Amino acid sequence: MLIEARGVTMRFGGFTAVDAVDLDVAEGRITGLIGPNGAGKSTFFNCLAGDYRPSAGSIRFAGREIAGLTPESHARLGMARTYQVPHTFTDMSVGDNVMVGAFLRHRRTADARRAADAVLERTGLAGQARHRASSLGTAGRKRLEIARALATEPKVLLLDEALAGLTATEIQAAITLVRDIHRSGITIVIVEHIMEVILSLADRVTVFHHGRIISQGTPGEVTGDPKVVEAYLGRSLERQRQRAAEASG
Amino acid sequence: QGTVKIGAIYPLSGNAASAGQSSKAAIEMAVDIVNQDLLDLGDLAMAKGAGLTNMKGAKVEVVFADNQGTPAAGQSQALRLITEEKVAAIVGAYQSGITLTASAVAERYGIPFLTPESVATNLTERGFKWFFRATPITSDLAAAYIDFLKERRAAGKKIDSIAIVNENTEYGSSIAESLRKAFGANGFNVTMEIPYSANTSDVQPQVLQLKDKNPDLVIFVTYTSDAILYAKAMRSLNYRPTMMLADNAGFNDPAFVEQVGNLVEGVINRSAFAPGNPGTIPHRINEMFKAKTGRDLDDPSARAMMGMLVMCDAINRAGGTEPAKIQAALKATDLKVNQILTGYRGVKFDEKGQNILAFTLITQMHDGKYVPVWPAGQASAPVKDYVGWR
Amino acid sequence: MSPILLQVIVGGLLLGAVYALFSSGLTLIWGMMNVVNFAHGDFVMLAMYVAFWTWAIIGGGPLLFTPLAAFALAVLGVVVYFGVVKPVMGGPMLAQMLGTFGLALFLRYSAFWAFTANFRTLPEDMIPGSFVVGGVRFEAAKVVAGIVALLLTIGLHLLLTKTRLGSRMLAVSEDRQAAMLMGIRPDRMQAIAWALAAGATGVAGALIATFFYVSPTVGETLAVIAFVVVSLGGFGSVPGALVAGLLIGVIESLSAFWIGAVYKDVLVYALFLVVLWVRPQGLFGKL
Amino acid sequence: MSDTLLDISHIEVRYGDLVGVADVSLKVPDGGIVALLGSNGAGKTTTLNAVAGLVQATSGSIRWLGEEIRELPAFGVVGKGLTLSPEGWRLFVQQTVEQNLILGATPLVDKSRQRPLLERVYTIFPSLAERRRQQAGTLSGGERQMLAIGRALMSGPRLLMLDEPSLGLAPTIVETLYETLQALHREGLTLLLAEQSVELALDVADYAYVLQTGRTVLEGPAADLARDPTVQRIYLGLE
Amino acid sequence: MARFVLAVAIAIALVFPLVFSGAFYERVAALTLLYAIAASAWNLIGGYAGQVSVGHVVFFGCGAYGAAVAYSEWGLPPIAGLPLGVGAAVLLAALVGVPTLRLSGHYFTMATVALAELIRILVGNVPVLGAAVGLMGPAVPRSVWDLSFTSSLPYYYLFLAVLAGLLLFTWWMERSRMGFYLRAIKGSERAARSLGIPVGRYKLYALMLSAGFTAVAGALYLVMVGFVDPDSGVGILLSVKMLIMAALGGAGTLFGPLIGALILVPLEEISNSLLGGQGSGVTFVVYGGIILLIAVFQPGGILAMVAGWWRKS
Ligand SMILES: Nc1ncnc2c1ncn2[C@@H]1O[C@H](COP(=O)(O)OP(=O)(O)OP(=O)(O)O)[C@@H](O)[C@H]1O
Ligand SMILES: Nc1ncnc2c1ncn2[C@@H]1O[C@H](COP(=O)(O)OP(=O)(O)OP(=O)(O)O)[C@@H](O)[C@H]1O
Ligand SMILES: [Mg+2]
Ligand SMILES: [Mg+2]
Repeated sequence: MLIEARGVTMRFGGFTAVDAVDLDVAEGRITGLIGPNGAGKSTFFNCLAGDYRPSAGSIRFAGREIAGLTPESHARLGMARTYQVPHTFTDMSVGDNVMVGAFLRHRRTADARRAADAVLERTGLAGQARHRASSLGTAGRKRLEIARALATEPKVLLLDEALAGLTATEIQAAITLVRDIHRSGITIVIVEHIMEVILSLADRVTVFHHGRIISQGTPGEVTGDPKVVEAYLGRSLERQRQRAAEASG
Repeated sequence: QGTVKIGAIYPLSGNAASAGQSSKAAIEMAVDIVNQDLLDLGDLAMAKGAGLTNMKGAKVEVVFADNQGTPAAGQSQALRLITEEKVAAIVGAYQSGITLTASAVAERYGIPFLTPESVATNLTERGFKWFFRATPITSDLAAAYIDFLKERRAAGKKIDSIAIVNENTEYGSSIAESLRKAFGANGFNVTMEIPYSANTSDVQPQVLQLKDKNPDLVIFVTYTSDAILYAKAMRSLNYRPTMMLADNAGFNDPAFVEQVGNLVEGVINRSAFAPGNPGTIPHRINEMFKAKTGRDLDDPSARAMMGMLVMCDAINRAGGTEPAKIQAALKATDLKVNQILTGYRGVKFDEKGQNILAFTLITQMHDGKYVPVWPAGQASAPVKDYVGWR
Repeated sequence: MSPILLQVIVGGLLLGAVYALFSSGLTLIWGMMNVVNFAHGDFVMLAMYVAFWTWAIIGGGPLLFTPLAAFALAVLGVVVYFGVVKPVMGGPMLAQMLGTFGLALFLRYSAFWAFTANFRTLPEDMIPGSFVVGGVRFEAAKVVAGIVALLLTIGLHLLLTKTRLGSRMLAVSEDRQAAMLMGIRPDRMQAIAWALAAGATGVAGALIATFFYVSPTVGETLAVIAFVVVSLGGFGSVPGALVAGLLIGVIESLSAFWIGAVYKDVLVYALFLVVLWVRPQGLFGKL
Repeated sequence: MSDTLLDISHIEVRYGDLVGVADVSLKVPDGGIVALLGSNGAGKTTTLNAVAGLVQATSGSIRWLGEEIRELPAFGVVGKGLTLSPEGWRLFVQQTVEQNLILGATPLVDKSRQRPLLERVYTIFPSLAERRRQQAGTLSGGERQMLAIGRALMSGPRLLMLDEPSLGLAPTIVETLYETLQALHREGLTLLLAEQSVELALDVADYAYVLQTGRTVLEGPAADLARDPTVQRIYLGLE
Repeated sequence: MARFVLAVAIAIALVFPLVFSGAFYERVAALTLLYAIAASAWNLIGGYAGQVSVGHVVFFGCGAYGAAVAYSEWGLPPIAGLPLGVGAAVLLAALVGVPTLRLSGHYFTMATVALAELIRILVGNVPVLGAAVGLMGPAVPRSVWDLSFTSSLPYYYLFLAVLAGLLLFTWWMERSRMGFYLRAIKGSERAARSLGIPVGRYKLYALMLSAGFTAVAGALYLVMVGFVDPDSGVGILLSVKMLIMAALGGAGTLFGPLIGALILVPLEEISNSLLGGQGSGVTFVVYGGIILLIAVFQPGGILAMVAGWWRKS
């Protein structure tokens, strides 16, 4: 297992946002995380990525305990993430934003520039490389966050609703991008409310509710789980399924 | 009939601006004294005859510069006065640190520089050839205090414990240090020393410390802002020292005297200047100054005025503006008591440029005004006990 | 406890109240509006002059000149908002510092130019006398200032946290555009905030003038402490400023009395740094 | 359909040298639900922001009940009864959920409506009710979206403009939201939606406009657009 | 185009004092460069990394006092104290950086203010540093190594060389990893962390570098002015000036601080020369008013305005 989380708990004052979560992420897989709003998915991500120090529990990454390490050491170890609420360096250009990521593995400016250009090309941002990042809309910023994270050449990429706000065509393109990233050997954990994305990408899905895991399994198993339908999917399931079938078919 | 330009560098802005502006007015008055023929000023140097009499009555023109309270600005302005304004000599620059940097420029350019008021000892220890100082320095002041206090002791006053309250910039700490040394060497016990940061927001703890220990003599070495706070705090905390001495500066500021002088009746001070009784020359000069500025002439301003007169006297005797001639004339300066307006015993420079006849008077607040009470020859009233407020 | 020590502590508390009073306007502008007003000390200075000149020209006492100073400063606050702050708010934070620093010099030396560098004081009997309770002397002027400081800070705190107006002002400072979407007129809110802050500063200046001296540079003397008070208390926390003011007042007094007056500021600054080391958001601030 | 509430004709918006919207025209009839479709960067947000007064259209006209409002500042616009739930939520993150909602009620003339409006928002989004004292800055992404929409509803608008309302919401919540919007619509609320999720948008809207690189390139009744396969392929990416 | 402008600027810088001679103006030019060095040094941490320090004068003081102590304690030429001053500044930066750089925004700024005031008071009580009285350099030059010249020209070229070095370093840093990291930190510390930037360490590096260069300015100041006391060496106003110059020209840009210095120093010196003698405070009314106007009409700094013209033409 690349990531092994055991009993991860995060409390804010009296409120427990993540409650004793055990989760394994297998190397080379795409793991999906779904759940109602406020279920604790982003909070759990923040624990994984080192933004929060969990109130309790252990997280092992490639066999090494990482709970409580700084976010920067997480990045150096090979864990990259995007933020649900984008944190763009708005005063820098799009290209320079990606450069910042690329510098993690490339000391020299020329090398970093080359690596960043490749990432920009791959994520379809090359055309906007010279624009100020502040001119991007939410969706653009999210893509920039993926590019930036990718530029750190991670082992695992944590995507927190990075595909939200895209049109159907763009979602297809983004799914292709994520597949492509995955094929290049990067393990992916993805949080997304667009079921189409989860269904067509994830090998394994974990469902959060009130900070706990209520269901786990293949996308098919999970979406068939009445608890999940009740808490999360509602009637839209059928539609989503259909669409996913169309997409992959 | 030409004009002779003299530069004057003073703190015309910043924290010491109040004093600087007063000095500026005094120097302007000195120039009036030189340029006009004022017969009613007796033997005062440069009073008789209009302008520089040895130079066909050439008029003196003073060019003021603001040192902004910083050594670098003082230096820039000295340079400007010398190279742009082509002044024949410079007086200034109030704060010792600025006098130090400004006079260094004058030294390099070979232009005479006279400080009427900066007291730091090291100024005359630099081996400069173009630097002169008219004012008494800290050791002179300490000596005056000691002579005065010895008399008080002889008159039956108990002075066994002394407290010194001083602000801790250059002025306060150097005075405090030389007082401590001189007192120690003369059998006076400094039992308390209370240095504090100048321009403080509150002085009550210091006053309470004094009240707690109640020494026989309290000496304040402070600027105006703090002097006002001390006067007010002593009243509100109901503290009247047995004997209180204030070293010049804040307690001598006309603004202080005018506005809170009534809270420190009987405070002893030092001054190189005391207006004296009507009819005397200092009184006449004070009247002229008052007419011009609306304030009394205080000690630093009087010293500035005197410094300017000394400089003009030298230029006049030099008979020209060649620096070397002025330098020689300054070295040959020998003004007598009747020729000066401050309480010096005369003006005569040693080889380091220090006025060896510099001296100070002791004054005391009598009914809201300082009057000279020592030395006996120049006293206009007897010493009384400290009263404070009524 | 000896009466002298008690007196030191009482003096410190009253001094602290003055600090809090002095800082109240700064907290509002710095903490709430997120604008560093380098000219705050000079606002106080102007208020002191308003008090002084009112007394010198018309006469009357604090009951006359305090409201006058509050009004004059409130007007100044509004003018400064529209003339200086609003244009620089679009720029980086440094632009605000630049603007208010320029303003500080401008105000300080305009006062210097108009009123000269001479020190002035109001007569001793503006808020006359002092009274003795349990061997401790209370100076009436400072007690009044202290009480007003308390009322003013409580009032400002309630206004900011409990009223619609406070919430709107905060909204404007958080996100001007979003506030406009709510139908809030940002300029009006900001102008009100500046008027309130400067008005409070006016009250502070007028009352401080009753026991302090007035000079063009007097603002500088107190400003650094005000900045420390506001940050020690936690930006945006009005009660924080009150507590921090009192704390600093007492510490200054005690350390001046016991350790030596030179070191009282050293102690205050050191304490401030230690507090920030332990609580990076100040005593009452939110992260 | 009845008369036109909002009439945008040929507006252009510039961001410095960049053109955000080149030429957009659209009409929103009273009581209608109009959808604004288009890919990323097409200019949906810019159009809504221009109506709301957050950015200034450099040319063209924006009429509200016949009155020109192009140059009206945002606080003026909202006073007329058009409210925008903006992209990126723009919450007041230092204030509580309830304070945010009450701020949303600022344009209400009749303050007595505030309570019932508040109750209604809490009924639509029960998770907001649970968190009414929580700081908005600590909400989850979906909760922020709910708060942004709820806040917009608090002004009791006549025309509600929602910029990507389904973004980041769980499917169940999206369902509830759209049901609610339809209910509000039945009560007389007019809606202008910018949506990425074409399917959803066309489902609820009765008329739609498609934007492409800052221009309106296509319009028509939602049902027609939903059916037209070429249109779908070219502009909406559906197959 | 940009290269051409730069070449012209360098040419002007080199020949300027030969054309506009006059001892006073030469001195103003030299002072301008000196402050440009200090402001450019401040820019490394305050402009690029966005950590607004108002306590930088303590590093300036390290340099000035280092040079002064070399003379007063060991009789060396002041410039020999430069390594001491720089070392002390860098060490001090490391010591104070660790606790203060954790602070965010205004808290960091206030901590630096407190620190500067604290150190000013302490320096005023340390006899080796001349306490309140201050320390002076050699009053009369003993050898050429005292770098005590009547003319300001040698200082001008010395400062020009140092400034050129600093700007060259800044230019290189801007393009290096460090430059990107600092700007990222300024943008969002949280995002910077997630990209593997050891934020604390980089801020510390920037502070130490900035402190070192500021100390160089301090040492050069002492060499030229020949005197330092607590107010002129560690008084808070100088920190503010560094900030103001950088902000005026454009903080976080290569030439911003230099442009700020080019405006402010001559403005200050010349307005003082023209108006200061009146003693009415008009100097500062004008000086403050001009800063105010620039801030109001050009909040992004002069460079932003120039960039605007540039794009138009
Ligand atoms: N600092 C905090 N204080 C109190 N509650 C918090 C804090 N931070 C988060 N929460 C709460 O914890 C819960 C979990 O939030 P989280 O962001 O992890 O949800 P999520 O599963 O990512 O939801 P979404 O799908 O809406 O993004 C939310 O209800 C949120 O309001
Ligand atoms: N603040 C800004 N500064 C500069 N350009 C901007 C700004 N905001 C938007 N733009 C540009 O305007 C164009 C239209 O953007 P807009 O955000 O309106 O599109 P959108 O259809 O809402 O896209 P999205 O689906 O990404 O929200 C884009 O090219 C964008 O880059
Ligand atoms: Mg989330
Ligand atoms: Mg958009």
